[in-house]
Amino acid sequence: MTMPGAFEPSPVANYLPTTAIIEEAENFTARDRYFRLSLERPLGHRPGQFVMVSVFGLGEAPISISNPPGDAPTLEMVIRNAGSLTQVLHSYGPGDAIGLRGPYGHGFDLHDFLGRDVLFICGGLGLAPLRSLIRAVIDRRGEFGRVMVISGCRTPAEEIYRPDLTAWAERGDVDIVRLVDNAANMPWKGRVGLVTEPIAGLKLDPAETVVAMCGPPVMYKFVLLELAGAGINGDRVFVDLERRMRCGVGKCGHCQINDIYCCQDGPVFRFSEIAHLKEAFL
Amino acid sequence: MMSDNQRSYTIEVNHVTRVEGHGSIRINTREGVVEDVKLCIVEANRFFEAFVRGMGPEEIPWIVSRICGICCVGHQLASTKAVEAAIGVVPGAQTIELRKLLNLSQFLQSHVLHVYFLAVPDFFGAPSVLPLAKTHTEVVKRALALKKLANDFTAVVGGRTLHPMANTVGGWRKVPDKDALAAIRKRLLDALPEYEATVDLVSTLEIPPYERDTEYVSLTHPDEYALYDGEVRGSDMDGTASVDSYLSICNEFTVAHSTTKWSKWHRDSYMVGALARVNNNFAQLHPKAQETAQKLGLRVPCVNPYMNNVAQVVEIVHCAYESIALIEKVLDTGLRDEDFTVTPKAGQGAGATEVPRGLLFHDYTFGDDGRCVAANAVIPTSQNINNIERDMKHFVPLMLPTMSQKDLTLHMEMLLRAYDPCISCSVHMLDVEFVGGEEHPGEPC
Amino acid sequence: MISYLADERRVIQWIRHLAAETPVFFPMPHGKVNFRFERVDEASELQFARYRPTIIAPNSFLTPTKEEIFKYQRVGPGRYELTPAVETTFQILAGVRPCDLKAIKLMDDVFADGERDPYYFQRRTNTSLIGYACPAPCDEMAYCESAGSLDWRDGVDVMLTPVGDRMLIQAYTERGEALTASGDFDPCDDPDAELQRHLDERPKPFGRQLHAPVDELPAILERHWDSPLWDQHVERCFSCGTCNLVCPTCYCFDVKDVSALDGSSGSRTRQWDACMLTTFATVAGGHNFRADPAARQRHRVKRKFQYLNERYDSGAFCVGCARCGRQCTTGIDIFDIVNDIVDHDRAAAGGAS
Amino acid sequence: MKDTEKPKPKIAFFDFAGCEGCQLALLNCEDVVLDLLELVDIVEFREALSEKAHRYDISFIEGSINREEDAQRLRDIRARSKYVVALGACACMGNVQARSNFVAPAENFAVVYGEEARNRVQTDREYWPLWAHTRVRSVDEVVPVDYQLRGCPMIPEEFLSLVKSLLAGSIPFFPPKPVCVECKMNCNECVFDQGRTCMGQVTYAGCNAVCINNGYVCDGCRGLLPGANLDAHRQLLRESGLTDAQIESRYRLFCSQAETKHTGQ
Repeated sequence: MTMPGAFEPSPVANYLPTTAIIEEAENFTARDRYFRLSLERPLGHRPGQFVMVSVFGLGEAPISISNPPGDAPTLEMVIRNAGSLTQVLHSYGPGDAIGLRGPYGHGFDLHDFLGRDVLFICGGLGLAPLRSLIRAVIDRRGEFGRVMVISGCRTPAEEIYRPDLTAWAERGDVDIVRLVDNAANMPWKGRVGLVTEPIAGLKLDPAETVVAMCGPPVMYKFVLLELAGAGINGDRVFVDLERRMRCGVGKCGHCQINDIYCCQDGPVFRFSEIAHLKEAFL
Repeated sequence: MMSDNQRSYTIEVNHVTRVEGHGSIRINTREGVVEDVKLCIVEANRFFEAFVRGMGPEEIPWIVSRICGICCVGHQLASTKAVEAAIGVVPGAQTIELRKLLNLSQFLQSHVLHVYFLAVPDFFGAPSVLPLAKTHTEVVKRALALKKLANDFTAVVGGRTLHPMANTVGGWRKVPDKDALAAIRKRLLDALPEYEATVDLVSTLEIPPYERDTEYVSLTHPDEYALYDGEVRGSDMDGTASVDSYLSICNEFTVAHSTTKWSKWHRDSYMVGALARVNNNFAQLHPKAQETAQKLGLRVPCVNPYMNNVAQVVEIVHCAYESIALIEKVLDTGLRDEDFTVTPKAGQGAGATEVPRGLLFHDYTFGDDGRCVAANAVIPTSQNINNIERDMKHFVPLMLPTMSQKDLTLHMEMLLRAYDPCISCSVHMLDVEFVGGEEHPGEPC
Repeated sequence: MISYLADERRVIQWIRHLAAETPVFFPMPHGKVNFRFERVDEASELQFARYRPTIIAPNSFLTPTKEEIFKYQRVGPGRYELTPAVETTFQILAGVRPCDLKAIKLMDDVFADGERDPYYFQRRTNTSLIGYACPAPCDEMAYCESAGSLDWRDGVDVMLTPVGDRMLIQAYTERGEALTASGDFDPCDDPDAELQRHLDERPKPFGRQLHAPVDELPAILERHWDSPLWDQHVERCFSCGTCNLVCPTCYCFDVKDVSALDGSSGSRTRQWDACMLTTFATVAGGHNFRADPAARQRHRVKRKFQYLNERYDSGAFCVGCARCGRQCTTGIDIFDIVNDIVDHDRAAAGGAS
Repeated sequence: MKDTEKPKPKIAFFDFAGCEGCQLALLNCEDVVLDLLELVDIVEFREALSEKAHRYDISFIEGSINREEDAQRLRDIRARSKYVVALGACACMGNVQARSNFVAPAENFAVVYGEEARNRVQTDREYWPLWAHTRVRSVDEVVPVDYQLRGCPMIPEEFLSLVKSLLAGSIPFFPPKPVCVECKMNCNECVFDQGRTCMGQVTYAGCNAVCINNGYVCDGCRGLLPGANLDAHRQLLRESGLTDAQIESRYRLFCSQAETKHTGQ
């Protein structure tokens, strides 16, 4: 019996990673390693998007893209040693190959920031995805108002992208606040405290400021409270959320928060659009 | 210069390798005279006979299977039979055939493991099977293939290879898949040349020529080469003894200088295992197995304990042909799920089965609440220990004048391994000592 | 659409005939009280009268519990060759009840969302559905009518509808027409009348009834985020995931690689996961977004009655098959949870007015 | 995807009180044994070889620790090992023999060796080894354990996945979920639907529900799942007709150590 419409193998393209070679790798901290990879063609990504990184035999993990969008066939990222796959990636160096697919998700839209004062709030590894946007903003510095970066981490030893932070501070047209929760007897020239603390001192103009933030789950609630206190409306706050993602394309269900898929609908959201989702913030 | 054998020395082999469980050999010689020979069981106690008290009938075989990984099927079958005897359950014909298959698969697995992995390296002068993987690749590959076949056989019949769960008191929880069973039969047929190659390999080994007559004890059955069932027969007797009388067969007795119970029947000691079975029931072996015995120079009665390895190979051939025939029979009859329920009640019963290492007895008593109140297991190795000691006491003085300490050590280890002792099973052996008559001078080990 | 009439015996003959050429899966008794879809062979006992939703829903034939998505093979330093899995076996699922038919339709929506999932659709394309309209609730647990799936027939190739002691056979697709052509059935001139008879013969109400219409549930559930009921309904929960795994509209999966010992080759697989399992929402750093079983239960319930219908605009994602309540060892039933919430909502509204 | 050559890791197996079935289960991985030997050096494996070494990358410990001399030997192994893996239920949780912890050692000796042996223990030094038995302990009660391969017997696939992970420089991970997950994926009828009782709801998965697949029930040989809802499980067993004594007996079949571990019984 021949069956109408049957026996046609579908073209299977998704979920297949391509291979990219590591050009540069460097330990930023004891548990965060920086990678720069060369690609066959530019990623064509937006800041805030992510890629699925593969190690054959171990699986995949979602990793934020750190480099700004553009024509360079390059991918920069910072990978935290926090699991079986990332532990192995930490042993990789120049010349080693890894699998990639993506970019995935909705990132930041630069149009939301153009002409405004821009405040970046980064907690720990949260600087990794935000660096993509910060670099994009600085590249077009003249098209924005004030540009402010609050970057916090637990101890001085855990700061990532230190040369970038230094270089941005030296420009003179970007306000950089670097702080740690605890200097722990280590040399530290920045401030000590939580990322919420400098917000009041920035004397933000609520009508002009747009905020982009990314950090550990525990950070959001307190920052959002502080921003509300500074009069900043939820529709001017963009949050980059972390969830467990297994497929990256809105199928596997792991990153679901209410009716949204973090991977597909996010990971960047306008706060006012998800403020009602109680599971989005702790 | 004094020759090696004139000096006084102690041979100590701690944690004898390539045996199941932990045992040590200690031999003291003084000026060429053996002062004592001692085998220490250094296995820690696990108290199976104590802690199974309180368990229900169906739990017993499932748990006592854990006495020994390598003999798990044997412990399961003997204990299942004992429990059934205690509470008056009679399994159906299909169940008995499946149990026989399970037992055959274990013989194939255990004998292949013992011959290839534990015994053969001695003959090749290799410390283990691993170096043989480089020097005798086909031998090792064949060993692995035959072992895998036997393991898959156990898994198809019993549900899995180790501690299988399909057999239980009264019946089979899930009957084997007929296609899978047919596939095993085909693989066994295809493997016949490999079993033949095993025979050829063993025919090249030089078996030490020592002989010492002893009593050989095994099950015996009027209709078949007794492996799963039968009455008990000693080579010194006419007729048979019932399994229920096992206590007066093992005659476990305490010796002043040892905490273990020793076994003896019609003489000072007896031997169980492949050699005992082949000696007692040679005529019932499959013709191909009888041919194999002839080819390997095993003529019954054979009184060389090192020939136990050869007897194992004879049984490998027997079990292979027997399995093929029995699977055929089972498939022809067809397998069906049986309905069976087991009602716990009071009673006592013993059960015995042949396991690769010899005769195994289990005995359980259940109280009015249907829970176990007393348990006993007499394992092949504990029955053999007395005989091993007597072999050593006999052979060491014979070898001492001509052998270096090193060779003597190796030969004693080989002798022990020839018995394929399973010390893991030592449910109630402790500090077994082989002493040359008087109070021995050694430390407890 | 072509319609026929035949008695059940003839229909079963026809299914056997199909099974001789093509793998056909049909719900058959399994164990003491359960059913599962099993491949039809000569020995299979086919009947429609006795039925209880199968342990696992037929969606396992479209998204297997574990499936390979591609193989990889190292071909040089850092170079890998990938071979995607292609599944082209044609299969027929027969005797599929309306609840499961609706679930398959919902899965079509899920896997077409965003990037269309090729693995799902290659199986879906190669699967024919022969549905069976239930003349009576399969047992006292079913609430398919209340969940809005009882009369579902979208997506079937052939629908079998019992009418009296005969069966109305309707081919809805070209493929269904090809399948039924071999049936040697009597043509049916007025299928609508037969359908009406079927409806008239059916008990009313049909099975258990939710205490509120499913389209009101999203709003009701939204009002009870912090309800103590969530805690009450997990007191006996093992977080074992059974409710997810037996659910025809649960589709979450995990991705795993299975490699050869030396890592040079292997395959990437995906296998079913379950949001009731403790670590489902744990991220790499160790934070668990739903560590509390009550939060996981709330997520599951809202997913079936609120989140996914909002996302896919499809009506409830619960099809009322009641598998989750039936298979739960401690009898936690999503039907009871929802009704409890509805009752509390009504009581609160009553108290306020 | 890294292609650098590393020296072969040294792997050792040590057995304590147990049936040695877990080592046998490894020998039963006939398909991969030779491949494994290409990738690692097995330096101690008493059941199959006589070789020895002094430092180990991965030490697999089989069996429970029943005597102080065993504990000492284990501490010595730990000191010489990079990773220590508890191999099988005896090493992970004491297994069936931990049930003997509920009874005084002297009484156990009396049952197994007779009253006379028990009485002579106090006067005859030949019997002193009897005193050596302290209580049945899991490996992690004596030394830190890096990974556990659960089950009676252990599951060869888990062993291989652990070895693969460690060879790849990764962290082995065995998801904490109950046996029900695997049982359902095998489309088994729930044991409770068959009128029997099961430990699967509270037992660490990884066995692919092999016992239920083969017509039996789960007895919990892989140990209790951390955080399992034991109250609900006991209640379920009660509702299924088991008495409290039967429920205890059920838990004590394989998981008795969970009860005695921290009470020092």
